[in-house]
Amino acid sequence: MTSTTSGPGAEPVLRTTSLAKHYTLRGRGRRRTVRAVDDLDLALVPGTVTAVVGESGSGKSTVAKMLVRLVRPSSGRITLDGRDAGRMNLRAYRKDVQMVFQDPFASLNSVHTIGYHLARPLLNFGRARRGADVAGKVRDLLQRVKLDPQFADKLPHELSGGQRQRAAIARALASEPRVLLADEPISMLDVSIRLGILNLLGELRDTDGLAILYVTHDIASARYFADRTVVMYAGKVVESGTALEVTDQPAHPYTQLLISAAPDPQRIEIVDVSRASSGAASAPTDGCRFRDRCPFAMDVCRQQPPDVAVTPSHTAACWLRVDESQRPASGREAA
Amino acid sequence: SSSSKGENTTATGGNGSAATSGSSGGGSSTLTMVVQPSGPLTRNFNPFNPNNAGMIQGTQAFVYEPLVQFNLAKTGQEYPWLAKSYDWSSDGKTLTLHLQSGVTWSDGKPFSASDVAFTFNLLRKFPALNTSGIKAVSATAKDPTTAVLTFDHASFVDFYYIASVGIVPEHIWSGIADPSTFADPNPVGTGPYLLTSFNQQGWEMTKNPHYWQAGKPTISNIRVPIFNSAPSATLALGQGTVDWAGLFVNNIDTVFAAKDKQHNTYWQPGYSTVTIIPNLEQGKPLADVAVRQAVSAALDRTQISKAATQGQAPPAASATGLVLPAQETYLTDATKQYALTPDVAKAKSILDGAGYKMGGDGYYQTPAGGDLAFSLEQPSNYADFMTDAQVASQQLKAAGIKVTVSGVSVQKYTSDITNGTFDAAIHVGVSGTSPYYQYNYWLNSAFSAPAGKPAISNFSRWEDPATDKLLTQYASTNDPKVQATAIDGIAQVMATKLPVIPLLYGAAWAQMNTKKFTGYPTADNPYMLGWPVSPSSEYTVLQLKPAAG
Amino acid sequence: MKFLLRRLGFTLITAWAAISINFFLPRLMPGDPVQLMVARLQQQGAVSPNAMQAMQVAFGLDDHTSLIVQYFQYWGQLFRGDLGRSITFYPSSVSEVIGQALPWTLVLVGVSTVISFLLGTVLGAFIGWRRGSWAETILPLSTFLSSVPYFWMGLIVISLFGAKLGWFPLSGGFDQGIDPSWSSDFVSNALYHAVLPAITIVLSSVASWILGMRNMMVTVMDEDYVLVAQAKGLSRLRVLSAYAARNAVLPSIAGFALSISFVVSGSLLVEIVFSYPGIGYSLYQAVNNEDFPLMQGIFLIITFAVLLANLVADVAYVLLDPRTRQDA
Amino acid sequence: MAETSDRPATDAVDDVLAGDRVGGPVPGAAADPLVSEPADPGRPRRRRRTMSGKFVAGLVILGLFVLMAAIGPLVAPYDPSNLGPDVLAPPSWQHWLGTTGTGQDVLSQLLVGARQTLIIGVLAGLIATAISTIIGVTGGFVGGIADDLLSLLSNVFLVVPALPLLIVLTGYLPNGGPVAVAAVISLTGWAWGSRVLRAQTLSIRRRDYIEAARVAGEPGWRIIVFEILPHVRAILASSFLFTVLFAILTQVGLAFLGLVDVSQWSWGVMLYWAQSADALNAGAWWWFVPPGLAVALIGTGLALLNFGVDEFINPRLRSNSLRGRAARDSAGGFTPVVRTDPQPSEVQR
Amino acid sequence: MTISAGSIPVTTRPRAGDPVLEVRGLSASYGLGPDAVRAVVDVDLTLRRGEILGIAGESGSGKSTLAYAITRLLRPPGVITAGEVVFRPADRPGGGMDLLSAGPAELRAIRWSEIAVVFQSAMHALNPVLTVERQLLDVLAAHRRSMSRQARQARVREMVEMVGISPSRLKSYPHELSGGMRQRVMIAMGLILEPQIVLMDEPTTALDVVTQRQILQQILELRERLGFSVVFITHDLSLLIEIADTIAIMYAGRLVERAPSAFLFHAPRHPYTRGLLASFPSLHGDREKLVGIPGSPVDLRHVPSGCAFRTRCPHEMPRCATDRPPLALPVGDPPSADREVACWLHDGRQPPPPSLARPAPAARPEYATAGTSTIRDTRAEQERS
Ligand SMILES: Nc1ncnc2c1ncn2[C@@H]1O[C@H](COP(=O)(O)OP(=O)(O)OP(=O)(O)O)[C@@H](O)[C@H]1O
Ligand SMILES: Nc1ncnc2c1ncn2[C@@H]1O[C@H](COP(=O)(O)OP(=O)(O)OP(=O)(O)O)[C@@H](O)[C@H]1O
Ligand SMILES: [Mg+2]
Ligand SMILES: [Mg+2]
Repeated sequence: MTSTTSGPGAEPVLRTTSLAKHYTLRGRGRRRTVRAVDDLDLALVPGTVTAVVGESGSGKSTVAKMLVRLVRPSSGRITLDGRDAGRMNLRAYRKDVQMVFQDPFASLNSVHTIGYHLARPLLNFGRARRGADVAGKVRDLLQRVKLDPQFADKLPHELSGGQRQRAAIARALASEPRVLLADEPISMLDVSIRLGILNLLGELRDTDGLAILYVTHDIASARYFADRTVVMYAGKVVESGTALEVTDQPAHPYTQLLISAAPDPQRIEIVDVSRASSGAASAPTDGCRFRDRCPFAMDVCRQQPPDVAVTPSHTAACWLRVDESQRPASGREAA
Repeated sequence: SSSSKGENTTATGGNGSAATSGSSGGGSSTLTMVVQPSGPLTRNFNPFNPNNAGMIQGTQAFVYEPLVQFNLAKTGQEYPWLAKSYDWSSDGKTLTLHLQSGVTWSDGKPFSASDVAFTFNLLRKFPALNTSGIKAVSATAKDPTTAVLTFDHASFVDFYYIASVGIVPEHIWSGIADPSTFADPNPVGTGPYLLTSFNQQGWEMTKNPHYWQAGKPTISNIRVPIFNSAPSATLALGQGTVDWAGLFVNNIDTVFAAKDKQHNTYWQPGYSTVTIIPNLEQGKPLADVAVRQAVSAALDRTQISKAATQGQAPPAASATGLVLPAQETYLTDATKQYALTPDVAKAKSILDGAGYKMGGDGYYQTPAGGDLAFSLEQPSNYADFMTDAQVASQQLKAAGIKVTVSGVSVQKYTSDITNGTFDAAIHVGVSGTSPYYQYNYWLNSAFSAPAGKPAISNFSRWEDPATDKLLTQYASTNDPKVQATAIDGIAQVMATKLPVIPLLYGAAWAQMNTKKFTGYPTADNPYMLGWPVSPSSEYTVLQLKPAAG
Repeated sequence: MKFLLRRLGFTLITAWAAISINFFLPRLMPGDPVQLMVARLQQQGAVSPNAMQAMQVAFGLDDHTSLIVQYFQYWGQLFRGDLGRSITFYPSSVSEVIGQALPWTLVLVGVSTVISFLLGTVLGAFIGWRRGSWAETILPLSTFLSSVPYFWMGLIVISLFGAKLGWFPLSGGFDQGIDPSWSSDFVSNALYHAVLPAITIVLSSVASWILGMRNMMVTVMDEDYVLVAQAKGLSRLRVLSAYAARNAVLPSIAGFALSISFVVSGSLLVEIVFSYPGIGYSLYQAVNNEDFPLMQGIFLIITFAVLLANLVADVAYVLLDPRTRQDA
Repeated sequence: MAETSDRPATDAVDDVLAGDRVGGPVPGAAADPLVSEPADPGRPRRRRRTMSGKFVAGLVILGLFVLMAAIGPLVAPYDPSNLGPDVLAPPSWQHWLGTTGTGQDVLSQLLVGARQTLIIGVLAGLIATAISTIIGVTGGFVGGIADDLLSLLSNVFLVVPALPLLIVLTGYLPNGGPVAVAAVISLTGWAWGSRVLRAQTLSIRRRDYIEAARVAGEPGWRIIVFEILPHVRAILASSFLFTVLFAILTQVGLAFLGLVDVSQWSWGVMLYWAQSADALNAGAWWWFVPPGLAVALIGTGLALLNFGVDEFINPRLRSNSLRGRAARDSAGGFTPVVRTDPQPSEVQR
Repeated sequence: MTISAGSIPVTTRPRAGDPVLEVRGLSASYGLGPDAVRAVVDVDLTLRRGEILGIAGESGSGKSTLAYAITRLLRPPGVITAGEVVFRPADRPGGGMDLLSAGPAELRAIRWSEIAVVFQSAMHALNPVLTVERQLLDVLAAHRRSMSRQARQARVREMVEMVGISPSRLKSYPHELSGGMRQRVMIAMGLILEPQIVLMDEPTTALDVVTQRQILQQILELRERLGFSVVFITHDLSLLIEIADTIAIMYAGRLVERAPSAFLFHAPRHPYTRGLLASFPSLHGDREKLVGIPGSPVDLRHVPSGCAFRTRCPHEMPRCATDRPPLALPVGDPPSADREVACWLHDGRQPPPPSLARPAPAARPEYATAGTSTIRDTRAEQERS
């Protein structure tokens, strides 16, 4: 499993091995297991942005929440600097790994000032001492996200969506983390505000060497801003590579579908996706999960495809990428 | 099979009644009576059960008659009833009852001495039935009209209880396996009325055609409605739908009398003594007789009576605790002087004399230090007692005694006075054919108990051999003279030592609407207490006549 | 299913806890029933000090088994369906006493609660629907009525419509002269007697239903699906019934189930004031007389009524709101 | 009655009342309704908001009563317990509200009784709200078996009949002073509020800002106290007001039954005395009516205030200011056309 | 290797229709009086038969308010304060009907059967306690009284099949369906009566691109068949450019620009439009740093005098502060361009800055727009200028 190995020179700070999360749903007597995330290997490298794209419900948020330890993984390991995260003190862990929640309107407590929101992690993680020190640090944080220091006294509702989003980022930065998990931080905003946020995150990566996980639906923004892109489908990573490789030369049929479906004013013809109809809810749980919707589906797709390197930095989990001779004989062919 | 017997018999009674007058009632020959707001009752007429409907609403003796009726309005007066007469052996251990002849049970069977003997033996056999505490050793029928009861100790004073027991028919009750759980839904007795219908709203009775007193009763139907609260009963009384009631009616003149000046009358003499019971245990503020005397001297009982009951419960007139004027005959030259007149100066001088010093806060200080103070306890939901206490506390404040009025739940009140965990409490006495019964109730050391243990009735915990001796002296003789001396002795103890402090007289609440029936007892003709409580209610109802016109 | 089982389990534990409390609570009250009874009898005149003993025997209170043993005996009795004998109404059994009182309460308080619920819900739906119209003036008025102490209103109503105007009987559940039966005479008589108490109950409880429904209506009216229903050009009535009120009534239904407990226990003051024969008054008597068996019996009824109502409300909720079927 | 909302309704509003709902607030509708009206006096930059008429009316009514409780005993013309010579006298210049059956001054009792009534009400409200907050919010936040046990506890208290509990407890409390009565009432009155708060907490505890606070390293108790409580404060307020009303009514009912110490003046105690003296029957309405009316008014005041709080939790509950046809249209799902701008040029057809 | 087979023939779109909906001087606000939020101010719009009219703009600029005001579905405290909305049904040639003066009965009759609305979130737009089928049948029951039960049921089945949902799911409750399915149910519901106008308010925001596209595709196909007109509101300008015929841009409650979508994309005339176009990253070409529009959105309660955008506008002139620019054909564009802009840069008094004066791509044939142009390489140019 080498899908997301680090770039040359840099050691990943946060790394997952075979991470999985299964939810059990109870309803009308029968139990159903939702494999929200399966067998995930991910490495976040300082100074890089890793984008996670994929269909709704493919487990992107679950990954982020597992990484910040809000959701307990069903199996697998998370390591921070090689240490098992599960054994680490939660506070110590979160000092290094912070998350920006998807919705800037919901993730700031409306009763507290922005200053309070920023001061709390500073104090909790021992980054500042009570008193003038905190106020100064809060000011610094606000400046880092390009907010005027007077915002410290404002309440969330007095801020625009973009400003809130910045405040949320500032809060995540308060503990001086090395990993920032940003879950769809821009989905609620209009295009010009979106851009401001992305540019800000990009700067943080460049100046602070942050490792950023950027969860999004917006492939164009991933291409614009991320160093690496990971494509998820039904809880599994189907493709990963540099952002440009993945968007410009998608290797997995699902990625191709995704990219062809992305709105693009410069497109020549409108894409027909009607065939790719069924939703992820009914995706098979073994083998290639995309096979029911895949125009190239083969019998062999009933087995889990390996991650195949397209280029050294680009892998896709698809049997199409495996030389025909090397594909295992599928059960039916054998029979 | 016992119950079917009962039903059969009443069916007969019912038929009989249907012949005389319709049970639908409402006519002028129906008397509606209410003793108290009781809430819905169950169809239980077992006379030995203190909660039976007949007992609660005063109709028990309409069915189960006593041997003798006592006039509590005039001490010593009694009326022969099922027993024409009676004699005591001189040692008080044998009671011979001479019964009426020609009495029949309402099912037509003849009444005889064996029914009387059976009744008393029943009480012996089933202690649970013996709720009047009669201690007969044996009961036999000597002949059809003579019954003999024997006791192991002089039982003169128990005659009041013995003669009040309702006599039940042997032919029915002997067939009942466990009479203590027998609800007796269709009672068969010798009395003037038969039960005709019963439901949650009350019951109706109709005249017993076989009744042994010739020409009686004159009223053909009795109706007993049920009320849950005094105000709704009072409303009905004011509206004229109730003829005879035993309610405490506040502002009785406006609420009742004025509504029909011609017919609405009341006569509510005292029959017992409401007292302040001091806790006499060592260390309690009222253990000091001087304090009790001061308290008694400082109280203006007339004001209390006015405030709490508009004077309806008359102020106690004698420190002896005697109910005046009913027990006037027991007043002697020695005890006449103990009339109760408010005298704050006297109260203060008593306290001064006893070594209490007036403190700067206007209250006396106890020798041990601290205000001379006690709390006066009564149930919060006894409004009249609460007023009594509040007024008393104001009056005692003027005398330098600090009284905290403490209104508590009935449950706590009962438990406190029983177990002696109180300073002082307002409490009602008991009735009786002579002052002995109250004195015995208050002062007999046999009914006392050490602190923390439940006392039976001597709640102030008065333990005085002299008093006990006097009580025994009274109980062991039938000689009115000796008895009177004993009473006088106790009365003097009462008046000087104040083991309980008389406050008011417990009035026998009685309201009468004479529109339909007349002949109720009055102050001028106090042949009975006016209230519709059994068994005297039976005597009274038989005296009533349809109003002229 | 699992949800229901779990609910059932918790209901059982709650029942156990409540029944145990119901057993011990009365016994924690100061005093004992015989003392109270003697005290009560004494007020009426003759009572011999010797009577205490007899009464102890009569009511089986002379036996001094420990509380814990009694507790287990009580459970034994319960499982046999035996509630024991009432002390106040001795020798009637507790079930008899309850059986005599409960129907009245169920009918009077039950029917008025249902009327109040229906009236309040309909009014609330209307007011919520017609926000800002004159209908809203009902709100402060009904609020005032609901803040009036029950018994106070009852007494005023009695003195006005009963004593002054004579339109309605002053007290009672029916005329004493008519025996309870299903005859039209009796039923109409009983209804006539029920008017004033019912009006009192309805007036003082309707406001909460109006308010609850109105608030839910206003909230639901703001839901997108109501807007969609309106956008769909559905008739006013259809939008109101199938979309707005249908959804808004759900919380009220849960509340209604809970108010069932009030039917049994909350009727006391009404029953006192109107001298209405019912279970509330029986409970009051039981408490006043420390009639443990009767108290326990009535508590048991209340406990079961509340728990059952809760369970029914849950089930009703599940039936009426498909969303709850999924998770919860 | 200017009812215009100055901020849009958001989904967060819904969540408060209708339980959790998926989906975030509408973009552009930025304000969280729970905040725009800062309840903290200390909070800077208070936003102006037209208070609802009901709220103001409730405030005025309650203000008057609080004033009465504060200065009542000082301005009472007589000692309320003093027995006067005029018994059952109708209102007159000497006795504005007449006298009782023992010649006490009704007005003085009313004035003096206000304090006890309010103290018990408010105290019971406070205690009950405190218990329900601790049990409900903690249960809702902690979840799991602790939650199960805590909700079991509140369910049991919902089930256990109040009357005997009250009698037992009053039996144990020395002399039933206001604190004792308040404590007893609150013990029977906390369970309902606790359920409401628990449900509310359940819907809040998975909100993003709570999760975010966890990520920011906040310990559990701080999350409860500083993150959750401020969001249920409107519900707390409303449950508090409701409990106060409940406590006053219960207190009056208890007094009516003679279950409190009736030597301490409160309105319930006045009613007790009036009732045991059969005042209505005796025609002494001036004795019976005022305390009940006072209770009803105070209840109305509390309920009106509660409306205000409700409307504050959920701005939609405010009645709108439209009248007549516009109101009817709006109720029927047709946006009213209220032409305030000059009519644009005629469209050619 | 890419999956992009089977394009929709875009050339057979209906001819430039006559107006089906005319909005004149429409104003709507939340509340009345000085505190009112004037969310839509004096908007003029024309929707033609078969046209897809896209509306984009900043969050809170009044897009949804406009859509709801047209159908009079604005919630309290929303009120319409001025204007006319004339609906010209196909079967009533010449005659128009002013929705703002129509009575409830008239409105109820045309609602949904003529003008349907697909709401922003299907999540909340379906009644959670009724089955999907009931809610679909409701519409038929209200508007197709004469239809038999069976016919109605058949119609419902037909419609859900058309949007790609198995009729077996009809008995489901909304929460049992995925977001995409619910959205499709809403669309089926919107089209079940074959209305003349469908208003869609951000119908796909919460969905991933594949699902979003599936839904859009269905709408477009249906429009081809049925010829209805669509008003499509979204933040996603790139999507709009792809599917809309005409795009209107709103800012602070007003329309600031309206143009055929190709024109708008290639040759925006309003600085705000240009700012928007420069803010979304491309799927192609080099990665370049983009800069958004400086400043923050206006508060609708305190809209700046004159041009509301001036405080964020790089080309602000003195007169922008005093006079509000009217929505008018930009000077320099031929009337046939059928475009309007509200900006003083285009009143002919001064040459507009080059970035706002780019020539339109080509003469535009009817409504065939973005889909048919070859524009792949123009993007780079646009950025460079
Ligand atoms: N608490 C939960 N219980 C049960 N299932 C859950 C839970 N949380 C998430 N899921 C399921 O797990 C899967 C992954 O959810 P997740 O939120 O991670 O998706 P996502 O990729 O973030 O989707 P979106 O793009 O819509 O945000 C979904 O099918 C979802 O229904
Ligand atoms: N109920 C309301 N009360 C007051 N103001 C409101 C209300 N609803 C919306 N607004 C305000 O009206 C303005 C226009 O809202 P509208 O919903 O039309 O914007 P929008 O363009 O659809 O925004 P978005 O893209 O975020 O959906 C916004 O500023 C919003 O804050
Ligand atoms: Mg997500
Ligand atoms: Mg919108």
